Amino acid sequence: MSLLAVEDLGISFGGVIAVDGVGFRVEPGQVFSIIGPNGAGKTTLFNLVTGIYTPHRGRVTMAGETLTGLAPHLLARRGMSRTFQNLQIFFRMTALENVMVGRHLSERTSLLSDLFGLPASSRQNRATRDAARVLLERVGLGAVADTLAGALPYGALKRLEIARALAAEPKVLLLDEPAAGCNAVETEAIDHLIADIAKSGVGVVLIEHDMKLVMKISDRVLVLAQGRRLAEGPPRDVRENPDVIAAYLGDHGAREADRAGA
Amino acid sequence: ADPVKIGSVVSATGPAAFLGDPEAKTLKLYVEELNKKGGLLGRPVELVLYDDGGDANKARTFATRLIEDDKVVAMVGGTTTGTTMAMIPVFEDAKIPFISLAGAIEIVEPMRAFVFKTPHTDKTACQKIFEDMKAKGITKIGMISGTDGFGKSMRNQCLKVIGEYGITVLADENYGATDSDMTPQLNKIKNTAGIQAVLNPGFGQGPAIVTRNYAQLGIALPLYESHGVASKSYVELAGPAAEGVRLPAPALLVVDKLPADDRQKAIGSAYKAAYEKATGQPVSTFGGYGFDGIQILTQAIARAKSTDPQKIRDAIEATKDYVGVTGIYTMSPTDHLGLGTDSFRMLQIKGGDWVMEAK
Amino acid sequence: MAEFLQLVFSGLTVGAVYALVALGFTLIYNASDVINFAQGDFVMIGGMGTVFLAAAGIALPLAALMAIVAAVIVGLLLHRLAIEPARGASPVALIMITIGASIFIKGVAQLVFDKQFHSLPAFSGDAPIALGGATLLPQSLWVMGVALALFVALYLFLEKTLLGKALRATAANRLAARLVGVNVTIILALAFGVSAAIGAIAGVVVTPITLTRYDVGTLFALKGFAAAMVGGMGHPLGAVVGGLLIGLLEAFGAGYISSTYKDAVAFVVILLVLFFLPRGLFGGRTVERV
Amino acid sequence: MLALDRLCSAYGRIVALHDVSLAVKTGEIVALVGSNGAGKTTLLRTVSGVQPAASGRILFEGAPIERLEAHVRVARGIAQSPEGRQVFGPLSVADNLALGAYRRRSPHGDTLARVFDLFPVLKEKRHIPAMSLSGGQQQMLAIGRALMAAPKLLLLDEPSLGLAPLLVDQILAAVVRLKAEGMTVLLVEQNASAALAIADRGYVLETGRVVLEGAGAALLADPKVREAYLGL
Amino acid sequence: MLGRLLRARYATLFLLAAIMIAVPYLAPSAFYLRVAAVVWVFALAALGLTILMGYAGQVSLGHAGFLGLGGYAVAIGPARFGLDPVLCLFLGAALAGALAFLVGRPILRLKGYYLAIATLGFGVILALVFHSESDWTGGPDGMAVARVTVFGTRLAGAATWYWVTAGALLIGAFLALNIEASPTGRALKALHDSEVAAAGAGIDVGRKKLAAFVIGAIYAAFAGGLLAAMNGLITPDAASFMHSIELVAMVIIGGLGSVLGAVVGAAFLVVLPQALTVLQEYEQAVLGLLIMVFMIFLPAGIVPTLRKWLLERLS
Ligand SMILES: Nc1ncnc2c1ncn2[C@@H]1O[C@H](COP(=O)(O)OP(=O)(O)OP(=O)(O)O)[C@@H](O)[C@H]1O
Ligand SMILES: Nc1ncnc2c1ncn2[C@@H]1O[C@H](COP(=O)(O)OP(=O)(O)OP(=O)(O)O)[C@@H](O)[C@H]1O
Ligand SMILES: [Mg+2]
Ligand SMILES: [Mg+2]
Repeated sequence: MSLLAVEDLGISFGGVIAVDGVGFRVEPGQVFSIIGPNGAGKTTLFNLVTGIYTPHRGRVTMAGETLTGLAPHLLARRGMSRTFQNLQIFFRMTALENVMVGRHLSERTSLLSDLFGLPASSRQNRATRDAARVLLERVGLGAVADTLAGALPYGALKRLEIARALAAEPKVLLLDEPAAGCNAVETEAIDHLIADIAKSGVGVVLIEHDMKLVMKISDRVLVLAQGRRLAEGPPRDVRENPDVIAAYLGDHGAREADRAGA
Repeated sequence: ADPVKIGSVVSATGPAAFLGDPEAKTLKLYVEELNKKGGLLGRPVELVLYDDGGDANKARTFATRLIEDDKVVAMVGGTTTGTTMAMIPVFEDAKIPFISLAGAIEIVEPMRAFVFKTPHTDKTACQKIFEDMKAKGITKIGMISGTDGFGKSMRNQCLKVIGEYGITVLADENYGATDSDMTPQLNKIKNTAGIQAVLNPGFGQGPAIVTRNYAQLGIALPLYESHGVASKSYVELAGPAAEGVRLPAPALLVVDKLPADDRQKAIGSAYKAAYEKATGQPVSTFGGYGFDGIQILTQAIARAKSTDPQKIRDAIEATKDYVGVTGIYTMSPTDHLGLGTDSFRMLQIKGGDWVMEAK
Repeated sequence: MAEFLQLVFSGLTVGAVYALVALGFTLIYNASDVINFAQGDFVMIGGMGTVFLAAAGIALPLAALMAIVAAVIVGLLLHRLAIEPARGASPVALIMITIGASIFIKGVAQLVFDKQFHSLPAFSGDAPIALGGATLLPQSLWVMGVALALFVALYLFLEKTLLGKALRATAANRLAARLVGVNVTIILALAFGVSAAIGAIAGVVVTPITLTRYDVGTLFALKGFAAAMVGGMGHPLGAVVGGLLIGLLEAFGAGYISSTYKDAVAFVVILLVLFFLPRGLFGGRTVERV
Repeated sequence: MLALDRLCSAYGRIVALHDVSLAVKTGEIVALVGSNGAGKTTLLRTVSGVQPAASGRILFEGAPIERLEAHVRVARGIAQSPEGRQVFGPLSVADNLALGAYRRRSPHGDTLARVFDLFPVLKEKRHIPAMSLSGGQQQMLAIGRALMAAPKLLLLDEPSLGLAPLLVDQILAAVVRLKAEGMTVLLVEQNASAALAIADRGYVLETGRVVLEGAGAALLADPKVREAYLGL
Repeated sequence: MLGRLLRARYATLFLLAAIMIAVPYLAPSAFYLRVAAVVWVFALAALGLTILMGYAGQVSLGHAGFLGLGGYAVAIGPARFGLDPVLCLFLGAALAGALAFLVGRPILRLKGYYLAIATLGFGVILALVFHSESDWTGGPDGMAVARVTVFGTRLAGAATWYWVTAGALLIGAFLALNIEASPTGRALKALHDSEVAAAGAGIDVGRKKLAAFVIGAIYAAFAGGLLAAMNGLITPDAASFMHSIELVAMVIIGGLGSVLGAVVGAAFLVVLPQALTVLQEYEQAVLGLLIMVFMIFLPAGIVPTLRKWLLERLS
């Protein structure tokens, strides 16, 4: 029984089949990457897994429990967290508050306690704040904790989303292009972060176009093209697959991938 | 000398503005005139006038303001029944006389020590109309009423007294105060068999549209309107469709056509002339309510020779045979209005003008 | 059958009035995502302006034209003096400004004009047209015709011209609009000017039916807003269909259900429509991407 | 072609650019690199006129433009593909591209054909709303839209963001081709090695200040750059 | 010091209490107490909207409907069922909460202007019922409310109502401030910015919105009940569309999402018409103008803009 098992998922939009019978499995502590050309259906696949779209066919199970069609907040409760390719930041809040929202699931106060400002709520607030601060430090944003999220540069927002997703203490973490907008050095930091997360037993699903990152930290790679599986396997196999090179990597990408994997 | 402070809260804006606006203008006009003539009791008169916009809560606040802050000795105002009802407790508690300009009978029934009113009640209007119908042998009618306070209250009053005249209502329809098409309702009335006449309690633009739609549908029955449309603007708005419409109204509308010996002729003509000169707008009976209110009040103060509210109240209650533009008033400890059905004239619209029916 | 037809005529007449007001909302919404609460007041300016200019002895068509121009000037001033200085404010703040503007226009209108109801003569007389046992006023045809013409013009402008696309682009993403060279200020001024014109034209053609007063704008805004929303905000077709739908619902509500609750009937249906189509009849069903 | 002279720019009280001076000569590709929050985006926004300059001058073709409205600068020939793509979501792909040429008086059929050539997927999806494109497709659209203006100076803010490796190569190749045709390009890239490889010159920005400048190849070889930005 | 105060959670509460204590000393007559009491009542209703609109970002253009419901509960309960008016105040609030709970689910699925029109329609229907069911509500001219007695003393006079409404507002503000700084408040603000991300963090977006809607309705109904009891009368236009707009205007002018803002906004729209009466017929025009001017120069609302300005001056 895998941590996350996706079977035969499919959806189409107005006649265009965006995802067409895709399946994969992720085990605890594993980094599972999904790559593929733009428009291959990677983000859509995430949206199907996390309950934002309802699949036309297929099944999602986590530790044996079928989750297909469950609302996103219910999936979150079962241990699934994600980041978004199109940033979904709470722009009116500070960086710290963004992460505090991520702690929602571990907050244990009732509406009444919140209304009357009972000590339980204040205690909860303090606990949440402390936990959030630790997470911000972990993604390297400790210095901007009290900055309004709207004023942060793009690269910082990407990391802020990771911190927020981590705050929910997920079992499965889905990252959609976490390194986009980061330079090589910053990417390396993210690389360590992801490795670290996986090491703690979380199953990480990663969408990324940065081949150095993908090849370096993935345990398995799934290649999508036009909504379908083009290849799947360990990074080495994938980067040498001529179909993948032709459809996705190109010469330059293949070289990068090689360098990283070496 | 200290001015005599008279308060007023009217709905000079908002949905009842075309009632409140002439009221406000009339009050200002007559206080000015009074001051030109030397004021009251040798003191100037100051009118403290507020606009409640038709909002009952605001009216209530202004009422408090008149009493607590402006310290008026009496009040003439309250354009709608709703705002009047909101203000009554304030004046009753403070024991300051309040002459209301609103229509409904609940204002003076049950009696309240300090509350009076000048407009005819809708009940009187109903009675006048039903008398006319009865005389014409009409026994089955259709009704279409506005859902505003005026229309609704008059409808209820009419239904209360209608039995006394042996008339029955076969169709009872409504329209919203701001509707712009009443053909669906009128069409229903048209299709109800046996109806001999239609009555439309309502004020504002609604009756004008009812009248037009009535003509559009080609309904050939007599149409009765209420005193709520007794102004020139109704005739203009309804246009040729208003031809033949009958309604009860104060003599003011036909003051030019009154016989020379009519007691209301002189005062009516004078008010009409003064109002039209000062405002450039045709006189309406609504301003007339304000005129009678301020006249009754100032005359009462003069008779009381005092600005003590209690004495003013007593003097208002003692108003006897005051000839006003709305009618001839005689108040008493059991009647804080003092008008009878005879103050209404039955009018008909002919050639775009009011024509008096033989009394 | 005749009764049914009469209700249809009534519904279409009133509906066309709502549709005209709703069309006025479209442009400003498309350019700025703002609902202009003063839209109904443009309608009032069109109607009242014509009434008073005509009363001053100006020939009716010229009076109407002048009133429309006056409304356009008011619209442009509203943009220049109130919307433009608040550049960068949130839509909520801008909407509040239009509410303030609406109160202001009414306040000035009651001084410039008066507080009485007024009417205009029907363009083609008052003789009702009999059709299948029901009757229809010629002015209703004018209202429907003008609504149709404005709909077509607006549709072509928004969908087929580059300027129209620039207008929609401004609301979709103001930053990007500036980056492709759209003069956002001019676009907004255009939207306000043309919206005012549409409102005023509506005012001229509906006044013979609905009558007008300094404060009728509130009601027009309310009904027009409902029409625009049930149709799907920003779509000219939605505005027209929404307007007619509400008009028909009110007529059938009054005719068959209860004249007291006809507004409630209309709103219940609006709520039902939105329950199934959360972005109105023509609001599109594209899934929001994340 | 473009010269910034002691340019400062601020968000409220946060100063994002301090006395930045740089120059882009006609027909050059100039790359701008720097870490998150260095002020690269702010610089491009200020040049385009969607972010006011607090002080300093911006000269374009010798004339000061820092007081001009954004749309006038576009008319003069400055187009930008902004960070975060900023497509017109509810408008179709075709309309997005048409609006890219909003300030052009001349017909632009050829440019459109070239954009479709570069990004065939846009042609395929030209009738659907831009918001239903995938992230990378939207990025292509943003670049395509900027190209539609046929600008003299093209500002690209992280054009490779979210693009598949194959396409990154294509885009960079296209930039080189555009240069060959006479276009001037100011390129902001996180993929510094690729950007510097095609750039004639480059500037390194750090917390709102220019800390290094030089020929592309020279910067690529600079040990500081290699360590701080290339991770080598 | 001042900066700390500006950021402290209950600073608003102390400021409000100080003003409430000061007003009776400064007021030249009972009229000022009446105006202040009206401000407190509307501020209470506006606070409900602050939670719904300011925190959760969900517009309601039908909020006055709940205000009316509270008012009619206090009118109808004693008159038709012989219930105690104070009990009816709470019953009205409970009723409004229950109604909000029932209609909230389907309505709150809508977004932005679609939500606005749906709530507007809901408010219009409520107002229509108050207007038309004369046998219950007294029809368009409204209905008298029985005088309220608490422990044998009759609540009458501006001063008494001043303190009653002030107390209610303080409690309302206390609760609203608590919510804001709590996990619930964070969840509401989060879904305001991104429902997808909020759901991704495990927040049950639909339920949280519903909670805000119900709380907002209870605030409004409570305010409506107080208003009716204070005036001794309730009319259907208390529930009108115009009053809904007015409530929204209070929240926006004062500052969306700010508790003090709701009070300042209510004061703005209640006091201004009183102050402008000297202008007579120019009153309306000037009121409109002032609303525009304030929104142009303080687009984030009076309180947040001034607060930010003060904080910047201090640092
Ligand atoms: N709207 C804003 N309000 C306040 N500060 C801002 C705003 N936008 C950017 N900043 C600040 O300006 C500085 C420069 O930001 P900018 O976006 O230009 O950086 P960048 O170099 O483009 O970064 P990235 O590589 O992440 O895109 C940062 O410190 C950022 O926090
Ligand atoms: N809501 C939608 N409506 C219509 N088409 C959609 C929708 N969502 C996705 N698509 C289409 O489905 C395809 C897959 O999109 P998706 O965002 O999953 O791609 P992706 O693999 O994440 O690409 P990228 O690497 O560019 O982010 C695209 O062609 C896109 O246009
Ligand atoms: Mg994607
Ligand atoms: Mg940037």
